[in-house]
Amino acid sequence: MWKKIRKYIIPLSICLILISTAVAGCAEEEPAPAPAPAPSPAPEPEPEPAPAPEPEPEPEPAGPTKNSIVIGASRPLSGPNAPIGDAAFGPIMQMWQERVNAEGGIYVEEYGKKLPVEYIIYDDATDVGTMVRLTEKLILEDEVDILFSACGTAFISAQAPVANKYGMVLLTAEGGATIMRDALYGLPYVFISLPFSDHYQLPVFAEMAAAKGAKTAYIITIADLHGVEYGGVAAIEFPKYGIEVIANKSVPITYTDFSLLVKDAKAADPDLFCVFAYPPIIMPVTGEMMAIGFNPPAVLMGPGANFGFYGISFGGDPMTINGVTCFAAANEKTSPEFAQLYADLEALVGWPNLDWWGHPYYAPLVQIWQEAIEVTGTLDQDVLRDYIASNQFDTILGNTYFEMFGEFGGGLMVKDTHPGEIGQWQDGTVEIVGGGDWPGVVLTSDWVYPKPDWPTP
Amino acid sequence: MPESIVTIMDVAIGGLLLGGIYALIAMGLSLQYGVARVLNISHGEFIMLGAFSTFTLYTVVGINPLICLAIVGPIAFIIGFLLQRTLFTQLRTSAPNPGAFEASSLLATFGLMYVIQGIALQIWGADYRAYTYLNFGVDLGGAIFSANKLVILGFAIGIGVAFYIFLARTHMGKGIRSAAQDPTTASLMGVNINRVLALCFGFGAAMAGLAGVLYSMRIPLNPAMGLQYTLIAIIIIVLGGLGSIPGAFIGGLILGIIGEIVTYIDPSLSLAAYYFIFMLLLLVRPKGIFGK
Amino acid sequence: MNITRFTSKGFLIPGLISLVILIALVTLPFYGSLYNVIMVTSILMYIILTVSWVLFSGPTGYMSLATAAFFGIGIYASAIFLPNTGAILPLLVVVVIGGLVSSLVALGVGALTLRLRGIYFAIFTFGLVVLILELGNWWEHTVTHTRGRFVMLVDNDVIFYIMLAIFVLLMLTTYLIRRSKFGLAMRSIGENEEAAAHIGVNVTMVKVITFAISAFFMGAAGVIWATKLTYVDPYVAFNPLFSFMPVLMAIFGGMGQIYGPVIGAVIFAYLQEKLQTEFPYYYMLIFGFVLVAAILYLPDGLIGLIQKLWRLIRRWRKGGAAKQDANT
Amino acid sequence: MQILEGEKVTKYFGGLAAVSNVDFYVGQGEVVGLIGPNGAGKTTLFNLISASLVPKPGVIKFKGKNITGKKPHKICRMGIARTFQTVKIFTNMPVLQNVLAGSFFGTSPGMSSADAAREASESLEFVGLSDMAALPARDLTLANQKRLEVARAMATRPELLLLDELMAGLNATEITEGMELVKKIRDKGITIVMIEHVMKAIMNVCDRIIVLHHGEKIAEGTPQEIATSKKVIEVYLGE
Repeated sequence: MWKKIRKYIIPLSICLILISTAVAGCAEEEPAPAPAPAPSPAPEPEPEPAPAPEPEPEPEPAGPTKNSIVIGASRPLSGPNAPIGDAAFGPIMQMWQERVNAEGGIYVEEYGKKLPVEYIIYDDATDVGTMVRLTEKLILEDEVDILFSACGTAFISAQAPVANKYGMVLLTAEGGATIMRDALYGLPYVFISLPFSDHYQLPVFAEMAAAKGAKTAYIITIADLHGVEYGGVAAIEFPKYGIEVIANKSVPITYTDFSLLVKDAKAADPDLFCVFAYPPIIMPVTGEMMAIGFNPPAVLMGPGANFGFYGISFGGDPMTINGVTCFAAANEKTSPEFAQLYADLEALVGWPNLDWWGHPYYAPLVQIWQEAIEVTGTLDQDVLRDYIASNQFDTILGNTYFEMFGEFGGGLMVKDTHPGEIGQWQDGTVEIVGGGDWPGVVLTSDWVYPKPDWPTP
Repeated sequence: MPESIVTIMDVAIGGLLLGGIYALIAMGLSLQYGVARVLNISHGEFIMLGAFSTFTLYTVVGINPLICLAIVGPIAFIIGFLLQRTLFTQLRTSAPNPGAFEASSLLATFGLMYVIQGIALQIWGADYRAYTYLNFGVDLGGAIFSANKLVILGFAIGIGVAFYIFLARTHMGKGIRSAAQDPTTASLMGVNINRVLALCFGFGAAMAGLAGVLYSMRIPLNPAMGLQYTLIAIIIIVLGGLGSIPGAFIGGLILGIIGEIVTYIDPSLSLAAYYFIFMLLLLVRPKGIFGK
Repeated sequence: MNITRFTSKGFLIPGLISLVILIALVTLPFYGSLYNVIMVTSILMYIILTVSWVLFSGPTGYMSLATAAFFGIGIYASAIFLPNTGAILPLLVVVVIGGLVSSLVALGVGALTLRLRGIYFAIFTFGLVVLILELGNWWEHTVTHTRGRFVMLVDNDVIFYIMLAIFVLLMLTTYLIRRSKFGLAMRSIGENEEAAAHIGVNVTMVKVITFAISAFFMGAAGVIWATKLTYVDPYVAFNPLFSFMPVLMAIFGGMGQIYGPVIGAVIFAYLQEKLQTEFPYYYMLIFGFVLVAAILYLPDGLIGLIQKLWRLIRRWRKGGAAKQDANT
Repeated sequence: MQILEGEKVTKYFGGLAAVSNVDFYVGQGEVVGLIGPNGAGKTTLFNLISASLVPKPGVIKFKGKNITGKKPHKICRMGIARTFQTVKIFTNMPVLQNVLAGSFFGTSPGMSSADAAREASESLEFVGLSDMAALPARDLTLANQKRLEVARAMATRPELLLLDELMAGLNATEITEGMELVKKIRDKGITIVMIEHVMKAIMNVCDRIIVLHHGEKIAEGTPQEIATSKKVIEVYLGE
């Protein structure tokens, strides 16, 4: 019997699954259960594979007839970065495409009509080399009009020079680091949106904590660019406000058992406990803290604590993590626009996995693109670049613009645009509790210091 | 003085508990490699499947994770059993020699890893998911440990001992042991080799599934999480001697304790230390601690 | 040093085909689109990794998973000597340095791991990748405090030509080794190491030297690949996937012939790109199934399939001829 | 003159002495038989001579030179060749290449490819496999595979040849042919040590016989002496 099964079942099942996935891949759009508002006009995720076979390396559209604005992105749809790629910038892009197309597209003057948005997404499988190649494919082969950002600090660090080389405007999303700011002087086409470490996050936090009387900090970082970045900047910024860094420990990216480290931190009895790492680390650390009852006055975690899933991961009740501090810019209370954004995102994703740090900065990116195209009336990258570099935009954040680095450099979204820097989990949502003293800031609650106790099980 | 004792307790018991987790992860792989000769790169994917199933059963259906053990284990067993009966038997019968089979099965499991991850991506999406269960402290003579860790160690020991008795005492267990030593002779002696191998692979998959159920209480889940556990399991089974269940168990405990000691000194070197010790051991004693 | 007499059969046609392919490749930037050049560069990278993997692991039967380590060393050499702030050394010199450092590491590792066989060797070499990755991380984190490194941009055509040069050099080396006394020694080790030693093959030396030669090409390819990545940190450089890819590609293509791994790498890389772009949400699933199916149904790789088809055609043609003779 | 000498050669595996305190010698041009029950340590002694294993303690001398601790390939190039109990030919290579590998690497100093090729063909001719030179080695019968192994060993131009159970598994005709082959090799002036269970072959071919039992040498002498030795008969028939 088994012989027959072997002979027929294996090839049959392989063929069946291959065919079904291929069919599904062609027919279905996105696995996410999106309650599509209107009959979406172009649900095809991949249009013709090679729309323009003629070897024209220049991304100049030039032709008088153009039927769509092509947007391209190389995103981690599989591999370790997929969770972030799926949850952060991804839904914003998808929502925008649907909304724009429901209105018939974006009006582009040089073509004299509204052009719908066509969206090409590739899977870089969380490999930098693949991401770079696919980015080049988007630029050269698919001749995209808008290049959307890759996901992860290392990835945008690699994508920025490449996009810049081809003269493609790149508004980056998930990630940012001081090395990128240093490089910005030579990257005129690159605009960084997400705030990072010394870009007002840690200084603001240190000032807040010092005002409450915090004196010591215990830091755990992940052993990659993100961890080195935040650990290093904290070691510089905290002492400026009289906070002593009593430990700065780094853990490998795949490490999962934190019992001993958390105990070590508990024994050190710090005022601030900072974990600069991703969810696979911050979540077990949080669990361990609850288990052994380590409850320092302030707990700062990220990225990951700024995501909705963090809140509902500990026994399903977001109240469990009351008082945990994270990086966050805006929430539902910041403005009605944000309330709408979060409601839309939740409806699209299907569960309350909101990102209070990233979404406030990714949502304006698509607005900036749209405004730049509508006002300049062109898809020419140089014109668009100059427009974005020299104008202020009215976005969900309010007045939004970039600080330009040098005469021939790229931009970094200025602090005055930030509605907040530091968030805290309070009663099931992230309240914005800290920002610098600049005009855009909208705090939605006071910082609870010391942090309330973990609930007793 | 008492503080240093507590620290030693923390390191020692912490290491033991961590070792329990590792042992649980490694025993299944040891069985699959030791008897069925399949170095299963997709082992971690079974852990991932077990963990995700538990997540869904617990958060959606509301089934207690400990009861999930009884659901996930048999299902994983059946999947493993069928895989061995179909895919790996096919590879085994068509391979010209055992070495070629080891190579081709290794690569097949690499493909399987992609397939299982791909399926998980379709079912659960790429997001992180997590829940916690039994996450409260238990005081062991001054050192506090979370309860779910103790439960995991308990199950690791329980499953290990039960399986050891099964191997030593039952007829089927003897068949498995003789197949592990010499498949040809075993089949000559009337052991249905195909069934024994399928059972072993099934048991291995079931153990991975159970490890996933238990471990899901502690860690966030995502479809790409499996490979790191496969790698740790490979280190352990080489440490313990390929194919030795007690070796895998003790190897897991040793690695756990080493891990905690290194973490105590410098956590950033913990993984490097695993690999360093592992490679050193390979050079000094290539057959592992318990290998023959 | 030459035993061509015993292995050269039909030298002319393969030689001509190689020449035509080479000319097509050299002139590619003149007729192909820029993306074609980029894509071919990346395929060449995969070919180099696969062929240099086969160079050692094919005949000797030692499954090395250290490819990612040697490749990564090259990438890191590039990050150190070719930063975006200005090259410290000329590109070509760095290519050689990357190759040399890789082969030095390979010499050391090879000398250490001689006693390991089969799966132990495979696991050890894989451990090497992770160990270097973790130590690199630790070094960057605690010693140099480096937050990733930017590599200078290099013109796509230059990258392509250097990659092509490494590829041609590698193919020539492989060809010469296969036909030389050295290749015979390697094959005899792969067939039976003990017997090889007892007929006078210096088993240790042959293995270590081949391992080092194959690592040289991996490292050199890494150097040039880093200029495409533009950003390097240990996780980017030492991606364990690059340990498995060459093995899969080689087996997919078939290792019996010199062109098997090449075809395997080309088709594999192309398939990967197609799936990632055409079916981005199903890439893993389909890729996995193709892999499993290939291992199940192409035991001798694509080359085996081609040879089988070729034999079938010949038999069919012969059969036709025989029928005319009314015999069989 | 003695071509090979062993003094107090010993080898332990774990706590077990596989070869214990064996003194032996082999004269130039002799054919020496090595016999003993299974597990007596015969193959281990071969492995020690050919440097697969290193004796501890003990010294082995070849042509008066101490060769203990040398690498197998060095030993081979010095002039000691061997065959294996279970045939270890290069199954996926053509027959000729098997032998060619021997003439290429086993001779000291190394040969040019033309010389090596000639040497290889001569060796094949010598064992009578010339017709099968182009076949893959795995297609040969067991008897021919054993011949091939002998040819490969001969191609290394040995002065001393160690034959490990050349006749095992062969039928009566093949055994007779095998004995002829051994005599032919001896006639070329090559010294031979052979492990054998086929008594007919041993008694016919050997000049002298060494008997091992439980790792120890229990008897040594001409075939007649051994055949009548009480101790040897006890070992083989007793217990």
